[in-house]
Amino acid sequence: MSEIALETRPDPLAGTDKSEQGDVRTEEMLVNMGPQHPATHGVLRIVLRTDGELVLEAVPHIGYLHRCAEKIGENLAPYQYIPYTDRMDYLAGMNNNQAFAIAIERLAGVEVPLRAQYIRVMFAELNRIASHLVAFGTYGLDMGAFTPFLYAFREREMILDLFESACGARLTYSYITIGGVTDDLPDRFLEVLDEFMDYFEPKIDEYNQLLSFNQIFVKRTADVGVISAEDAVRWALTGPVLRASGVNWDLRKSTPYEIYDRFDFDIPIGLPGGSEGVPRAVVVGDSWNRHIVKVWEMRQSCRIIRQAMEQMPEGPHIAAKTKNLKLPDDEIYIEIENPRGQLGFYVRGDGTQIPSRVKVRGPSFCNISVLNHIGSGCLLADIPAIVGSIDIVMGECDR
Amino acid sequence: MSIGLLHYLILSAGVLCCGLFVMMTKRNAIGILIGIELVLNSVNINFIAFDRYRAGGGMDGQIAALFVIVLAAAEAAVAVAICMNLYKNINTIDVDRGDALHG
Amino acid sequence: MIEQRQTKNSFLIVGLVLAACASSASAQYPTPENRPARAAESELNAEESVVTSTVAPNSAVEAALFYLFGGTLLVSALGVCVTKSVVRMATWLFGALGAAAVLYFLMGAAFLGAIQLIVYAGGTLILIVFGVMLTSKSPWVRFDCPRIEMWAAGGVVGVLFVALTTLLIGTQWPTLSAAAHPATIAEFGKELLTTYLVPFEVGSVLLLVVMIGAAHLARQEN
Amino acid sequence: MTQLSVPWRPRAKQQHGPMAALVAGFAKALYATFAPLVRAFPGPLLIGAIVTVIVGVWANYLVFEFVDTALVAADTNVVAETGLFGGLLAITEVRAGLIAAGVPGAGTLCYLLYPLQYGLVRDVIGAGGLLGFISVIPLYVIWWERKVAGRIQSRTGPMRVGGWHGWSQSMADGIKLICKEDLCPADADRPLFKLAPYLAFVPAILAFFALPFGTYWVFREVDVALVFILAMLGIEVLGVILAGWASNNKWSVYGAMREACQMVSYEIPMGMALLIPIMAVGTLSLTELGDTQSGGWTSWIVFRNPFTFVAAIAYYIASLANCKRAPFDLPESESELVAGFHTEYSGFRWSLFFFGEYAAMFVVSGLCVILFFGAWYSPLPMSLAESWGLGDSLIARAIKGLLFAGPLWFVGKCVFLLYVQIWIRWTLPRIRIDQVLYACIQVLLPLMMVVLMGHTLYELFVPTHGLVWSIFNIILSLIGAVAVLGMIFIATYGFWNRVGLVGSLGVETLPGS
Repeated sequence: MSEIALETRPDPLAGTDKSEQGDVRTEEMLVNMGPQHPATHGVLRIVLRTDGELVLEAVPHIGYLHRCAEKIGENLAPYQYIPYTDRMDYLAGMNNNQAFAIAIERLAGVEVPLRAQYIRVMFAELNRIASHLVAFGTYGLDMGAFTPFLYAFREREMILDLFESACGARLTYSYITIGGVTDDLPDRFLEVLDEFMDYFEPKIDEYNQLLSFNQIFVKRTADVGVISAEDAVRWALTGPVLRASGVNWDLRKSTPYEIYDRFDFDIPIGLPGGSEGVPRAVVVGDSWNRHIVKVWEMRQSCRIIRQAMEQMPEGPHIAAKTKNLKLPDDEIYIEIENPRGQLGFYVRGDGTQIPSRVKVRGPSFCNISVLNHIGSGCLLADIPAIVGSIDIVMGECDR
Repeated sequence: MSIGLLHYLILSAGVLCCGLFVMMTKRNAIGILIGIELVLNSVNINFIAFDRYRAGGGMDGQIAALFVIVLAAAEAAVAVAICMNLYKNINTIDVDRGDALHG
Repeated sequence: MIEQRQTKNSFLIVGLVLAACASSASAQYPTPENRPARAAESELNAEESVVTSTVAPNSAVEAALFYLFGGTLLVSALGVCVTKSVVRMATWLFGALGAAAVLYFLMGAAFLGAIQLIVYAGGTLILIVFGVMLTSKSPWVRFDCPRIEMWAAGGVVGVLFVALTTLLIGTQWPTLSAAAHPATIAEFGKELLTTYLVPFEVGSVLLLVVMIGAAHLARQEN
Repeated sequence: MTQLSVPWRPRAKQQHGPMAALVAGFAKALYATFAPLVRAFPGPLLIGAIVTVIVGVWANYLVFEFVDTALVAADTNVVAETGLFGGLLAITEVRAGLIAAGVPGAGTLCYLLYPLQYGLVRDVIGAGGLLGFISVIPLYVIWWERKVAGRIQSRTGPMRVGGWHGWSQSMADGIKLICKEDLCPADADRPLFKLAPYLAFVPAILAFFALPFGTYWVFREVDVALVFILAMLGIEVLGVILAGWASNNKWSVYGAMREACQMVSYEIPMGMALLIPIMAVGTLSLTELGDTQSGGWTSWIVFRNPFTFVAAIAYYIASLANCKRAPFDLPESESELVAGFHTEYSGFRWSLFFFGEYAAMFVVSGLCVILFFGAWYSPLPMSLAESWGLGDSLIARAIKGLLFAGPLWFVGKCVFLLYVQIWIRWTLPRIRIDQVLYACIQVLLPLMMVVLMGHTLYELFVPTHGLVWSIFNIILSLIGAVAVLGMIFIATYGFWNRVGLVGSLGVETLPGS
């Protein structure tokens, strides 16, 4: 029975080129990586055309987590839609809330109090750290190093504790809402946060010692999945993936939203090997740079948070009128810097409370598109290295 | 009940016959290789049995068996390489199809 | 057309085997009768065997082990004959090789037994599995053989086995019950590097040549 | 009513068999008995268990030594071949021989030890002891690995089952695995699929039969023990390859192919590294190899010359690759191949792979200890024991066994090397298959060739006495001391370091305390 099944099944590889250039005559085969696979960070399915360990083609198949998030946005009032936004990129809920909130505020002309803006920035940066910690930890996991994962989660738990103290939720916050944030900071929050920052900042060096500059890790990731700066721009990559390719582009600097222009911070970009302590094998735009850019961004986020804590003004935490907003017959598209890249919200109002059109530009969705470009011609073990370095969240990819 | 040379020789004859049968009936080059390994093993059993039950000292039989093992390894390496080459050229390892040199 | 050629091939083999049979049947085997010169030797060994009989394993245990592992060897060899899938054939072959290694241990050739396991089981068999994996399209590689040819081969092999067995039983073999003395690994090495130095070196050169040759053969570009 | 058609072959619901139920019931009863005790007195019970094990081991040893003495005293020539189960001693002659040898209380002891005269009885006891050891070792190494992993990752590891630090966690897992359904994929090659775990498990067990734990502590003294153990480790691959192949799963085949590549290539540097102690001592017998290292830690082969030092490290790396431990765990790399060759396995068959792996870990560590790290001898030289003038009494033997030589030292060293394996696994990322092969063929192999040549020349031309020798010895000893102290320092550094966590945010108490 099995033989018949094997013999009669149409050969999906029929017509593809046999790899004649190799030493040994081999057969290509198709393997499915995912949707249930530990290295695909959710329900990504990658169809690999392989020749032994060599991957000739890696085609990502997405949509397993599709929940009609955009369509739902066209049926709800904006403040009702906020909880849906943090379910897209569930690792960076604050940033997603913030993006949608800013879009609606600009569209409806809501003035956000200054304290709210500071709190928003602080929480967005904290969430950036939490998100990068997950990326860092799971990237170690993809490389077979289990321990950094738990270290990263240990610190992430602390950030989630802070979030929980502020808004009661640990994953899907809906904290940043239209016109400000839902609640003011709890008592002693800034003290605890200060304590956390003191604790956390030295940990970044520990992570680097443990993973980033580990020789095996460098060997696994350096010069793997290289994206040149031109390619990165051409494929519309954003976020750490773009910056790792050496393009100095960050919306917080280039088109500062909220109050990012008040802070002093740097944009880490990918560095060539041999410079500033970077291992020699590294090239700009490889997986190692994509990894290390996130680690350095954590440090810059710390700087921003510290400045925000110092400058934190008093005042209301939310604008007076935030619900039952009439959206004007106008459209707006704004982008903010999510941990994974530029998260864009396109909203069109039609004079009612409910937007007539909501579209999202997800950074993971755009970044994953480059997978086949850099994933062909590498080894099988490089696929987790590449997928992990692009750092996708399938919830936001599929929406 | 005592085990003598004869027992080993008959055993080895049985293995030899199995090896020959495999060589004759299998069309798969690697199957034939497996038959050859069986035959070589029967030879080895003979060598070692003669070595043990032989009059006088020395270990000629064991040394011969060692060389047989060495040769078997060498032969297997070359044969597998030939199989791979065969496969590269005619897309199968059916020995009857490798008849390009057939007159 | 192909069928014919196949049968022709197998008949060639059959002829060769029969010829070998005939020539072996006519060969003269040394028996105590036609070899008086060894009488002195066997006397010597009789003496030795008395001395060393306590070292040799108990004959009953030896017999039990012989039948157990000899049986395993034969069953595995038959398994190789009747199996169609190449990987299963290789697995049966592994059974045969392992049983043969135990028989070597039983005969006091411990070094050879261990070498057999390393080289055959650890090396050759992996090579074979490699070959199978590299050369098969589906996991169920089968190359069927015409039924008539199977019967012919079976008959020939059966005849050969019967002939060999009668021949072996009919011959008078030296009946020493134990080895003169169990060979130690040190003596083995000494022999290998003194008496058999030239074959040893030739063997190593051969292995080198094979290594290079096999790599070249497998890599050969079209 | 139409039945829902499923794309897979429908199958009757499988219950676990009577054997599994029996094992589970037995283990449950055992657990019910011991768990409250352990919960009540963890410390005393632990100490008691260790003492019992030590005393039991030594009592066992003395009994066997006694029988050996008896056999020698009674002159082996009178062994009569009376049956299938080996020679039976004439008991009166043994008694006479023992009394002549001056063994106290020989008259009665002789009859008590009557069954031990049969070789087969002694073999059965020895094999039983060995199998018990082999089944306990993986259980507790797995438990220990989880505890160490927990410590490294600032968590606690198993804490619940049985009370004291989850001491019976592995047993509970074992029972669970035995009771699980034994799945076999519909399109798998069923016979091979079922056979493969045994092929991976049995050789690792067989290797123990030639592995000496002490000078006379070996089940079968084989004069080619080293080659035999290497052969057994080599056969283990076959099980893995067959498992990957028979699963009819592409990821499993990847795992199998990786295992084949890795094992075939790493066997070469491993064998070459093992050649070096063989060349130094001139024997393949592990007992003899171990016994040459009785003169304290400076006589250990690893400190014999610089080349043996390199060889020991190279052997350790190759042995990691050989028993597919991280960073060489490519055959089962979970982030690429899900679980590699054992993706399709479940329950008992799955656990057999792990038993095999942990047994192999112990075997390669044991080889490393015997060949390089002084086997069953303590760092104190045996000559010290003689200078103490302990004599040959029972107590003197026990003291010697504890302080100078014995299976406890051997097992202790093996356990340390196992710890290093675990430590490496939870610290390092995994390397890629091309890097694995590169490291073997382009780094380790040439290195071992150089080391082999260097060792030969060293053994031939460097004097073993005089100034040069002394200088070398001192330097090597210093290197060794620094290495050992450094290891111990790094291993214990964390214990102080983690104290610093107390009081910082979110850490109120130390994990595990």
